[in-house]
Amino acid sequence: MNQPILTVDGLHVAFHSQRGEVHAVRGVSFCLQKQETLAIVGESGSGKSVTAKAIMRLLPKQSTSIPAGQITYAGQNVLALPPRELQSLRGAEISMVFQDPMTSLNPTMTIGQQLVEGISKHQRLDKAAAYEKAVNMLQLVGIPNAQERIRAYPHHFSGGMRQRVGIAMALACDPKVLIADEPTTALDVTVQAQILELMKSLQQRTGTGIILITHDLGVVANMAQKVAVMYAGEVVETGPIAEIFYRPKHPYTWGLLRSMPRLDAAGTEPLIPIPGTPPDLARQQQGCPFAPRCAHVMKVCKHFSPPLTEVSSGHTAKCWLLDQRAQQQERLAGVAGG
Amino acid sequence: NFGSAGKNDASPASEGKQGEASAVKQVLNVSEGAEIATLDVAQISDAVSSTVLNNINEGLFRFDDKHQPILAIAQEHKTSEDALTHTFLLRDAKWANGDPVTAQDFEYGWKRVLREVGPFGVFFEMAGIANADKILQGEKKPDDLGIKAIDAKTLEVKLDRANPLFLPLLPLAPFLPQNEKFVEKAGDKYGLEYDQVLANGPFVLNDWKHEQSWQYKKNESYWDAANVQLDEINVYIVKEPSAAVNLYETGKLDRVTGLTSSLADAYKGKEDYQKVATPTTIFMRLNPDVAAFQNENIRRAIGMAIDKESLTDVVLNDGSIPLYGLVPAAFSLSPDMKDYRVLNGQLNKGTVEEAKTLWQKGLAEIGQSGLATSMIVADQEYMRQTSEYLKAQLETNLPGFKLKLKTVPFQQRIKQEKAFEYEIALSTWGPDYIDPMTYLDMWVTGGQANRMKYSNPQFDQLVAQANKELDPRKRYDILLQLEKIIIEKDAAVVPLYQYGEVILQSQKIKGLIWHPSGPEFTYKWTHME
Amino acid sequence: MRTLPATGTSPHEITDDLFVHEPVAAEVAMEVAASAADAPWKAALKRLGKNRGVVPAFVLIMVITVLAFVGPLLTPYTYDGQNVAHSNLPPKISGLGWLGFDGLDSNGVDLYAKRNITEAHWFGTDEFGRDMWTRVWKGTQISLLIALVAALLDLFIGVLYGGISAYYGGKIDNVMQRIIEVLVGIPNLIVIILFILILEPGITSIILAMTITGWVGMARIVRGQILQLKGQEFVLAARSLGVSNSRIMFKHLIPNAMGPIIVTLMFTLPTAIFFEAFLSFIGLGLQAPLASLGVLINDGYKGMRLFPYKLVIPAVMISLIMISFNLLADGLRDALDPKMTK
Amino acid sequence: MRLYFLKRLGVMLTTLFIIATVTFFLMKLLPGTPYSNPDKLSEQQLASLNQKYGLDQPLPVQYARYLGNLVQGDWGVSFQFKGRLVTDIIFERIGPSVLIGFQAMVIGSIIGLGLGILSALRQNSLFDLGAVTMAVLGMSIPSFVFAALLQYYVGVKLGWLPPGLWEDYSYSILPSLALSVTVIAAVARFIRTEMLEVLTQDYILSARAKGISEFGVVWKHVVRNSLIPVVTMLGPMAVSIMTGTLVIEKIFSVPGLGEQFILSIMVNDYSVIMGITLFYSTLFILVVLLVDMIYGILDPRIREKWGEST
Amino acid sequence: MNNRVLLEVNHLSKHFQLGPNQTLRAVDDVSFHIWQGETLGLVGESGCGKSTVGRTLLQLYKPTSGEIRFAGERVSDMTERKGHKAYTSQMQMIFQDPYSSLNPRMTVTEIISEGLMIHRPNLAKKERKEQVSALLELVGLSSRQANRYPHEFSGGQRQRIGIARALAVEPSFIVADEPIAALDVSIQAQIVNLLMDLQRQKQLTYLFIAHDLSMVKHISDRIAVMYLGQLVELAASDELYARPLHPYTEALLSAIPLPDPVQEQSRERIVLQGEIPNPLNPPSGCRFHTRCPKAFDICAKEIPSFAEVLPQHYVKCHLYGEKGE
Ligand SMILES: Nc1ncnc2c1ncn2[C@@H]1O[C@H](COP(=O)(O)OP(=O)(O)OP(=O)(O)O)[C@@H](O)[C@H]1O
Ligand SMILES: Nc1ncnc2c1ncn2[C@@H]1O[C@H](COP(=O)(O)OP(=O)(O)OP(=O)(O)O)[C@@H](O)[C@H]1O
Ligand SMILES: [Mg+2]
Ligand SMILES: [Mg+2]
Repeated sequence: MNQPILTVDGLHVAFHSQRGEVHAVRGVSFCLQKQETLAIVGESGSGKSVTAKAIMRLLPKQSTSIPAGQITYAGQNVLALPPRELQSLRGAEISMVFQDPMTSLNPTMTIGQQLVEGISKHQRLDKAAAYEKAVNMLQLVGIPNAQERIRAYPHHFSGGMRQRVGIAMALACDPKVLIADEPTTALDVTVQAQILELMKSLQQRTGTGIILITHDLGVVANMAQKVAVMYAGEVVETGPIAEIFYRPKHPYTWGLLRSMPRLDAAGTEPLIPIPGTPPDLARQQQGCPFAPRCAHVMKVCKHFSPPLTEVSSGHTAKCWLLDQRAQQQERLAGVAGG
Repeated sequence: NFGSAGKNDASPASEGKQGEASAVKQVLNVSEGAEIATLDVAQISDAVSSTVLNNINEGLFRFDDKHQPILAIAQEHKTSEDALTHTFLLRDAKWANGDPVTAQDFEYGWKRVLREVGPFGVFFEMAGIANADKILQGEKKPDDLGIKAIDAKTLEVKLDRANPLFLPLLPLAPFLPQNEKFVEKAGDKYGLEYDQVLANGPFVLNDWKHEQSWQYKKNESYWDAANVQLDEINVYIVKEPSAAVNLYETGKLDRVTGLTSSLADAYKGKEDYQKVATPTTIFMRLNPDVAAFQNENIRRAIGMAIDKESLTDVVLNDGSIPLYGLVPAAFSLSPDMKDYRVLNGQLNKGTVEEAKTLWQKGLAEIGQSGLATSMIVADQEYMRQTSEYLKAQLETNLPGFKLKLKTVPFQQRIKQEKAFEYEIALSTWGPDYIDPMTYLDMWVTGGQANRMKYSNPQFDQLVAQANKELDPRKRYDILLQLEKIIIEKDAAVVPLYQYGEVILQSQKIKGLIWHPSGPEFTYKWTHME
Repeated sequence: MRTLPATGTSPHEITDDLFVHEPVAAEVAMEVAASAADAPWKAALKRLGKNRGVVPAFVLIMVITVLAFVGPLLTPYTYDGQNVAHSNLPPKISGLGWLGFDGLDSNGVDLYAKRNITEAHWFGTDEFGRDMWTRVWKGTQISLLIALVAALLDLFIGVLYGGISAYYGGKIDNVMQRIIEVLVGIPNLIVIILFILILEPGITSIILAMTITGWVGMARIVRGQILQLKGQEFVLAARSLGVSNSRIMFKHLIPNAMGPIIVTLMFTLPTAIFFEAFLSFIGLGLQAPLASLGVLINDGYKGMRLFPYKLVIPAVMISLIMISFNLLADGLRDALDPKMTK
Repeated sequence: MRLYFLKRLGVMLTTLFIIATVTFFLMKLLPGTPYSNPDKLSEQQLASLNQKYGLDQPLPVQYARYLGNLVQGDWGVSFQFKGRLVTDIIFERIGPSVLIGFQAMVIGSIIGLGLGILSALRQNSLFDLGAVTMAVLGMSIPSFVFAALLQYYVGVKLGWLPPGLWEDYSYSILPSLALSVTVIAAVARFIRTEMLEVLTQDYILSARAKGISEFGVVWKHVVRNSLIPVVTMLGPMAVSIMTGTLVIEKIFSVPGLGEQFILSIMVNDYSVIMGITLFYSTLFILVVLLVDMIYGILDPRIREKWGEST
Repeated sequence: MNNRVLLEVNHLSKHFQLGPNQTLRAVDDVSFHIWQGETLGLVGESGCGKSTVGRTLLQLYKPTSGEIRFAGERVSDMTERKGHKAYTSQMQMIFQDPYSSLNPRMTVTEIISEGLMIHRPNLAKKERKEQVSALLELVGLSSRQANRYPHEFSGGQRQRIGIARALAVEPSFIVADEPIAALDVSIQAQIVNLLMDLQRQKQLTYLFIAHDLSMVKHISDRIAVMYLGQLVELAASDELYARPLHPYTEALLSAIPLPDPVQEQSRERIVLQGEIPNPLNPPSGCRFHTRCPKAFDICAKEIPSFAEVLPQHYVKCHLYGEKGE
């Protein structure tokens, strides 16, 4: 189980826009094992979706560049694959659930056509069988009356239903790696639970590795073995799930965990957000990107990028607070508990 | 360079020697610019249709190569003393269905034209046939027309007045015989398809694809079939001269007409290049309601100020030739076989200097320093070119002359002319029959085609006289005089040019006869070499 | 990990003393916030400038427009001055002989020498001996004007009509589309002939004639686009904001249909230019001797065998104009589409 | 939806009625007479001809009579082709027009689609520039120039195809090619623009993510969603091309309807004008209907809007 | 919260005609009211008609039947009399889908200032710009991004643009259709705090549609639960969480994922059995009976009434009707 199926190494993505380069992803690295779920959480706009699209090689060629980094899937360099091989990879080996359920479905094709398309491309099935399979998938993701609704168009579906179609599409070919970009945001908890179960069972059956991008830490807790926390295009902390939940090391992770409402709480007191706004990715950043919002900011944070520090086995974080020189600061102990 | 395509060829009489050149296929391929409107004699009014009828049918007379009437179905023609009764003896001719051609066929045919209110019904009046005018007025019935079949082979025609034009009109379409049985059977469809006409002439119509082509085949039952050499004639409808030329180049056509300037120059000097002067005249009508145009000097100056040679040879360059008179060249021959134009010469021709003098004089007379006027022009290409040229010529050569051009659709031009809603009109006239009178009698006082209130009692009187004069020489003299009155003396009309055509004709074609009026071609004596 | 260039004020080394707590100063944050990016239209303009076809196209249009007015002044000839002695001379520009401006006719004869003409007509002459250079530029003036008018009609009537029809839909759409059908159904030529009877020829009549149906294609295209767009969520969102219908139309729908609108516009231009030529021919357009490019092409076409320059020069001119307009339009379309970066 | 189309059929008849009425009265305002040789006709001849054809009646009477006949399927007879049935004229002439028009549409659409798609996919490449230039030339140089060039070079110089006339199938090729130039230009331009728009949509990403081939993505997802403007434009274009085009028919001597129509108007051939107008309008309206239906096929969201509006 | 009813919905239905004889009853006979200054949470299975309710309230869909009263006035009368504009200045919506609800050709400034331009036309350009900046900061975006286009933002950022757009109008009532689903938790907190602050300051009223039940609980005063186009339960939020009556609510609550790996992996859920019913052809009787663990005979036959079982606690279930007891 310990061979990584997908590794991302030092990935850097820049968009050319009229305001100059937007460095949306700045040196992201992680690896995914077989049958493992890696959750990516983080600030919205921190580059999670862009990373996912980069793995699928779906970023628009004209307006993006990948100046550095490597993506390796099963020993192949994904970034250098010729189109034909890329096509046989996409959908079959690595598939993706898109974040936006409305615009990622073709408005002029029925749900069925869109499902069958992928299925018949990768599996040697005749039309009827592919159709059968599509209906099956829809049932699996909990679309009622799938036989009928397979002929519906995307705009006939509610947000959650569209999202499930997206999931069905991604799961249809039993991929080796599933990248799920906020797959359950539009789903109610019962359906969400059902979908998560489905993903898990697929994982059990085929050993799929899942990259789960989500904001719902409950879902993370349910699904993931590993978590990567992203902020402003960088992975600021990564580690096994228990480490992240119980022994987070990065101030941003602290902030995240703290800002959740708790069901058992009395309810009226306000939530505790992280103050400030995230940095503009179009600008060259100096120092730690989180520094302007960090309660524990130090002088060094503003001028130097913090190094990656291994806290424990598999648990790394990028923060000057982990530097020995900072550990001398007494304050730290006080905050880490919160 | 007068005359027709067939000008250099043998007369019908000398035609008779049949083909040592039997190796050559006797097939002629030509083009037409328009579809046959109809082959119903009672309805026709256009040249294409009358050409077809001229070749598949035959009346009492037909035109020879000099456009003179010669006996055809009539074997013999007798005239009474007073020249009012004409008796024709018919030869043994047959319709293509085997019926004999009888005097009754003529009687039925002529009366039918009037019954059907055919557009060419007026020809009967022109020919002076008894009661024709009253029938046209609605005062008498078509049955009262002065034609009577004495027996199957004898036809008697009565005239209202002795008429020198009677015979020259007889070869024209309205005077063709019609087979009653066939016509009645065809009903509404008569003349609309190739199998809905009945031939009695040199050819039969073998096929007719509307807007596309038609085909003649030699009529074996024609009385003079021995002298007909062509086996087949294919006529294709080609409306664009450049297309026709392209087809000529590929050998699909043996003769094409109407080459435009650029095409004409491209073939100049080649053997198959020919220029044909057609009898269509282009001239300016000057509305006398415009005060300045009542002044003779001004009218004359306008005529002289225009360099017609440059217009025809450089600007139009399509075969047109300058015209200094009403009657075009290569149209009518005097009894002494001299061309009318040659006899009357170039009337009212002058230099620009003369024009300027006259112009100043005229302006002084009417007390104006200049003249701003307008000209209506039909929306045809050559008309537009002509008018642009005229504008420049008049404005540069006549100081103070301002001409505004008003392009209008052809129908509108006619309408405005008739209603005198114009100052200058760029007009055209084509002949109805081959006689100078067709260009002259339109100018009689109150004449239907006058359209500019021209009135000269002397002129009117001479026209009346010519219409009675049976001595051809005397009559021709009057005709020559008439033109002089209107152009030289009164300077009433400003003739510009006569329309000409540049044609390409294969050297193989011999004996193709082209007529300036009525039917365009007679194929009877044509052959391929 | 990237190493970042250090700025003047920042320290060069990581020293121990840097590890002290120091919250971000408020004014720094303010400074960052103040430097906003370009206004959208400026950005669009910038993008326009970056498109590689746009600049040459723009320059070309400018040159042509300027020459259309200045060109006729560069020769001693007028557009209507006839000189039959100079008729049908091929183009001749001394020094540009190798480009075909050598005064030789299609048989290779130097007509200038043959006819002892010393002046050179740069674009040759027509059958009246009028100088083609002046005529072509004069014609360009007219045709540019016609193109402008056609474009305005398309934009004002076509876009509005199609937009309203599709946006309001239902009965209104139904009636408006039927009106279009009636307009298209009634033979244009009849109406134009009737115009000739009533109107003085000239620009006004041309515009009137183009107003009848010139904009129909645009209206239909816009309608098709808007029909597709109006069901989209952002339109609902605008409606829920209480955005007025006209604003929804102009701010939300039409900008999103810009691509096809621009292409349609580009089609209307040549159509209008040749429509004007047709009008001129039947008497409703500009009166001879004024000639537009369309008229020159129609005329030149007839002499194409022997005097190809009469066709080629105005045709090249119209093509140059159209190509520049199209490149410009494509650039504009891309610039207006925020998703097209580059 | 069926109701919708039934309703539209009813509306169509009303539209046709309006067109017929307006055209009829406008046409009667045209100067001149429907008789040939107007130059020569005397007043008195005119009067008797008018009487014969009922043109001396007051206009409303003429109109009522025309409509009455029309309802009974009698389209009248031609003046210029003395007595030939208008229906015969239309149906004889329409064949060639439809053939060359249809071929031009097919050739034009295929080549245009190809050019447009490729140039959209390679936006800003040299190929794109070339294709755009070609398309622009195609629309800015009138088709008669292409026609004349084709006729002369292919028809005469090379002699590959007949340069004119109308005999067997080969005669239809050059006119179709000449006509197709505009179609190519239009299709290429429209598909390119619209594709550029569609290519940026998210669902294209998700189609790619499924691993279907680039061809599949382009054909099934991009092109289809880009077709609305193309269809909008092609529909009426097909009608006008297939009902005949004056210049092309003239240049190649094709016995088509286009030339006929203009001629009829110039000579005031009333019944033919009305006949062709009605024929053309019917086709146009049907095609508009068809285009609307195709909108619905191309985009289900539009289709459902109809359901609501009924 | 005071005792004025701001919005009253009586027997509201919205049906979509999918085909000649296919009617989708997205919302079927729903009645509720919202007090001024209150937040009503609306939860339910995805596809059960929550968004449709919200959109119908805003008159974006024409209701099939039923009536909506806003501040005592019938909405249909109101829009007729004063026009849509007057109505929308009172009522706004945050759209569920942050992607397609933003015009791709407008910059963020344009999008947000549109509402300002319409409802506060007297605002000078500069003030408007400032307002936009303030709004952006309010939702946690930087005003530096104001001139960008939607496609340059991530999902969460777009969602915030949508929120800012709705807030710009300063309405008194907001339908928030899953306003925070796409946001990360820290920004969720920021936004929820913001919404609650605004509510306190300006007596704002919310219809808050969401899936995240912990957040719904946090923000709502009362919560309505929808199933297949109908309301099945309505109660104060604490009450509902403490004492869910409807079996569907119970199932829903048990499925809430907990942000704690240990707890989450060890907890028990009520797993709903059975086919999810077809909204085109909903089950007879109680619509939930096909999946209800507690269903009995009558459930398939009779439609339960929406009854107040406990004080201010409404439920539509036979378990609590006379027949069930
Ligand atoms: N086409 C683009 N042009 C310019 N910038 C872009 C573009 N697409 C994304 N970005 C920027 O890249 C950054 C990362 O976006 P991404 O979509 O990956 O965020 P995310 O982590 O998925 O956030 P969310 O959770 O909100 O979806 C954002 O700041 C966004 O503004
Ligand atoms: N425009 C429409 N046409 C047809 N059916 C529609 C339309 N909009 C929604 N529906 C249907 O109405 C039902 C309710 O949709 P709605 O969007 O209100 O659900 P929702 O509760 O908001 O779900 P979600 O939480 O997934 O967004 C669904 O079955 C959906 O398919
Ligand atoms: Mg994202
Ligand atoms: Mg929803």
